[in-house]
Amino acid sequence: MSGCTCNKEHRQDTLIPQIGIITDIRQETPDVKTFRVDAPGGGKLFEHLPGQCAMVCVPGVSEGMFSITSSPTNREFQEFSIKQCGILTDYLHSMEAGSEIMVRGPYGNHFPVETELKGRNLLFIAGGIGLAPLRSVINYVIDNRGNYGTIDIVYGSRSADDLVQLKEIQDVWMKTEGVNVHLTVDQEQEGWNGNVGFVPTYLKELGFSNDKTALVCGPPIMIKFVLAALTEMGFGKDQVYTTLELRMKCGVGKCGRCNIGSKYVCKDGPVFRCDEVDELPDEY
Amino acid sequence: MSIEAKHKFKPKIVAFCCNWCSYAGADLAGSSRLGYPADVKIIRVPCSCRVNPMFILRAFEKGADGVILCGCHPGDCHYSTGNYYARRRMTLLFSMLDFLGVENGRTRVEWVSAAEGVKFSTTMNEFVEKVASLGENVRLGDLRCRN
Amino acid sequence: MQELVNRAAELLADGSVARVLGWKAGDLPYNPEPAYFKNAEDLEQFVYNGFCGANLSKYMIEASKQSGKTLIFLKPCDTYSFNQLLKEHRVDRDKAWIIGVGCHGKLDIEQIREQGVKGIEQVEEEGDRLKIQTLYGEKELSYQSAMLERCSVCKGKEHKIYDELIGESAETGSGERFGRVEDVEAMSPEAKFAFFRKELSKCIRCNACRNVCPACSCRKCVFDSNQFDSAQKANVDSFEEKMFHIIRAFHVAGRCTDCGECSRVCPQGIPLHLFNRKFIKDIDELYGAYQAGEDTDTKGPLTDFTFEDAEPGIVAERG
Amino acid sequence: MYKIEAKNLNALFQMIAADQELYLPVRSGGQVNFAYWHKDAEVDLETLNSVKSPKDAFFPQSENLYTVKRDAGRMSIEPEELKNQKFVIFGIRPCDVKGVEVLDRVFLVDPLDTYYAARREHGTIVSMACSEPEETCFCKVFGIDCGEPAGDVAVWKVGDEFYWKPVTGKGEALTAKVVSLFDEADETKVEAQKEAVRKIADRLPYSNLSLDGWDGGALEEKFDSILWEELHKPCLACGTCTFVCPTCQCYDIKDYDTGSGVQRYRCWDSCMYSDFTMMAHGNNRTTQMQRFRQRFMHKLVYFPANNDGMYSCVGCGRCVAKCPVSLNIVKVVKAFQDRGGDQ
Repeated sequence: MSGCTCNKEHRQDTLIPQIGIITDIRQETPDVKTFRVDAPGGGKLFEHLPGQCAMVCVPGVSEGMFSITSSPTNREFQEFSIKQCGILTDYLHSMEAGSEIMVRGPYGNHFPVETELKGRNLLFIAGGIGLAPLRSVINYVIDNRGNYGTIDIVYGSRSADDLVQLKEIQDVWMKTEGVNVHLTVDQEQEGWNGNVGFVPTYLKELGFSNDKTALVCGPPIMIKFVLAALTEMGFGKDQVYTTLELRMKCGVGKCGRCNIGSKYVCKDGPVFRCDEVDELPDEY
Repeated sequence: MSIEAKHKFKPKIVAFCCNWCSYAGADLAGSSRLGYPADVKIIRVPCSCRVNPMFILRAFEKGADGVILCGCHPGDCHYSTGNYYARRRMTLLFSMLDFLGVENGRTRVEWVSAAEGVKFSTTMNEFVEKVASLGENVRLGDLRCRN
Repeated sequence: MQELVNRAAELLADGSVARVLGWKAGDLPYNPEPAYFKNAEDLEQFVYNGFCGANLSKYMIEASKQSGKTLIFLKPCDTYSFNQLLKEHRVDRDKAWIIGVGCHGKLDIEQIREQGVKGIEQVEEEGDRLKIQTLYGEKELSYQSAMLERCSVCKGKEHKIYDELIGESAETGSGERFGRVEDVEAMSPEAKFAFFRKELSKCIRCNACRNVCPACSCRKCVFDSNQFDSAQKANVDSFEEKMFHIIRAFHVAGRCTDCGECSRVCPQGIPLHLFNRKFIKDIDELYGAYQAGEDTDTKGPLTDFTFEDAEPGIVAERG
Repeated sequence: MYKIEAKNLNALFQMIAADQELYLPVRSGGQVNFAYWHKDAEVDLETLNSVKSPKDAFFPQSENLYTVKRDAGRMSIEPEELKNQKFVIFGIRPCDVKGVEVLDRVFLVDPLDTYYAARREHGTIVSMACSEPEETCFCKVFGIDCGEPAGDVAVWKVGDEFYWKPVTGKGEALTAKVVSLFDEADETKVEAQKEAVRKIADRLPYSNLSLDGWDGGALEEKFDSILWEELHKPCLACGTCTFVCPTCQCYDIKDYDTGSGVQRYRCWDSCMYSDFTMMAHGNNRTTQMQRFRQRFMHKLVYFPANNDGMYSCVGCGRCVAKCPVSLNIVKVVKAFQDRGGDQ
């Protein structure tokens, strides 16, 4: 029908990706690489908010939801820190700078950096690749330093070699005023003179006061024990934010995969406050 | 299809060749300068028995007009008995394809030893001719692959 | 039926078995479901009638992993499936207490509906007649006309494996097992192609045929594996539906007991047994008569060979 | 209201199909499914329910989303053309019309699914009232009147006559095109038929099913019930119930390499499949019990929670008729009804 306008709008269907260029690949750890993605003409593919995700697709391989690890305050490009653990990520790890990929998004909600978190003291707790979504917030907060109180970052990993974004942690975060970084690794290791022990244990040793808001991300088992530790330290459920991860395909709450209770993690998440998580059925 | 067009039709053939015999047979055919049509694409397999029925179907799916499997003569399998199993499997598979209405000239099994360069060449020529006479494979391919 | 319930209750009571695997009455006259029964109270819902067509042997795979014995009711043709699973070490004989139940052929609700019966309220089996009360009046059908296709080619009333037998069986076979296969074989390639195109284009890839099949007991099916290109999930093109059904039939060739569950469960009524019977017929003709599930120790035809086997060229030769 | 004699239906179909696609119940290979009309098609308006629901017309089992081509090392994305031709879907039953309404709640909410929206925009629904409901029907439970279908045009079959009533603007437009084949009619016979079918609906075995306690707020109580563990036992984990269902809308997005490009298509998927929620780091629903529970919880609790209490089940009875092991939503609801959630 000639009068039909839908084909024009159609180009904007949220399921259709844009082409992006991988302009840089950084090997963070033996199994994590950070991919810098630019729009073909330079600049960012889209704007996002801290904690949001995007679908990264390799045609003929698969597509997967990854959190955007760069901060929205980065005006030039977006980054994804990706751990090699499946078919798609294997392929991504074999790619070289200059290659094209497809990206669609941004999807989901974000950490409430401009509302609930504003003016608060923040406690970031991350394990392993769990730093990826939090890094976006941390850099956002650092770039808008005046809007937030004290910042504590507790970050742990299996070994010193598995700490993601170590360079940025040491060169930027540690040097920013009012930011305290606490690193820990799971096991003793030569050349490591920092703390040794699991994140939840270390957290309790550090003993933070409950005048903070905690943002937690890491493997499910870590989150579980961190939440217990935080409760013990007097944190209320509404003072803790975390992210959920479920299988996603569409990204817009229609394909049904990430449905949990009446929520869709891709649309209503991935960021949930812990009292919201408690209302969900135990299926994540 | 007109007779003229039929003459012009060049079938795409996939040949699964056992590493220990037919693949060497193809080599010998080549080095002896015995010709076989360039439309025959050889896929080397460790044994004729390695060929899963899905391989054959996949070849058709992606646009092959004929699929041939070449292995060691019965009794000569590098792994003793592989080709005996392959023989049963392929017989049943080809029979099923025939049952579904796929022309039985599009599938074939031939035993070709490493010394039989001539046989390899004549087999391929014959097979290509046979498939060419059947025309394009329209019954067992994915339409999406046809452009 | 009461005899089955009594015996099951007895075996549960004396601890010989930990659970009973049978059929539970449904909420309509024709929809009993496979179920586990743990005590005499549960057994009140036990039912065994013409609609208990479901072959329970595949449930024994899971039951074999549980502690204690499971009492399982098998009809004569189900015992073939059980034997085959036993041969493939998928079920544990020591975990099963098999009661062979009598069978006079099982009913197919689709066959009943096909005969114009709508709004079924009640079904009574009276000898070789079916009396059906419906919202739109009473209907009477012959039992035989409402039977599952597989019962028309019954393998016989003999149970191939059991601990005890309860009830009488009757052979219901009157049809030619390979009749339909031969009909198709006699068609021209064009007609064969058109026939299967029509049948297979109905396929919705629900996987019911695969999931109900006692021979399809792989932990991970190749059609679910994202490692290969085979998990296409939908029949986007006519190729895919052929691929799925040929490969599925091939994977069970020589192991398929012809229990007919695939055709029974197909929501689109595709005669899936034709594929399996085609393979069985070829195997019988080329490699000697073989009935999967007849016993638990003979080698399957596709894991065996002879030096004199027919060459694949025979397919073209017999024309 | 208009009427047309059954023997003139073919002329009607021909006239509708002259300038647009016509999609209606067609018998092929012994089964009735919605298919495009052509002059040799065996139209079957007697069979109550098609095997597959008519949701394909708006949400096909598989559809291409876009194609990625690579040319000289550069990728390009060609979105699939949207439906841009008008079509009519004829003979949808009242329950299935409601099913489309459920799908609308999924695909037409922000962000709009343009593929679905284009089909909805171009499709005219001609619904058909039921005259002989079956024992598997329970649309009444969801407040659907099988004598009074929604849609753009409503049709009633009374004896050898079909009564035609345009309901919406779209319906009026279609009626204008074909009105030359119709006679004017009054509603007396239709009203009588409606009364008759409502009486039958009251007598259906499932019509007294109670959905008390099933709503958006019932999450915890239902989710934690021990009944699921028992109810799911016979489930084969096939996708029959989800694929014949008029409201199941879960889909998968997959790639197909054609050799000259990659087609990304979406196809129906089923929450009953073990790989539905499988991802690289694991699976959050590892047992069939969880997957089984998901389907019913979604239809009777999660969906109503997000959609003002609307259930995503319309009582068409397809799962009742087609489940290989006779499991279905009715048995689930009844089990909770009879035995309470926590027994």
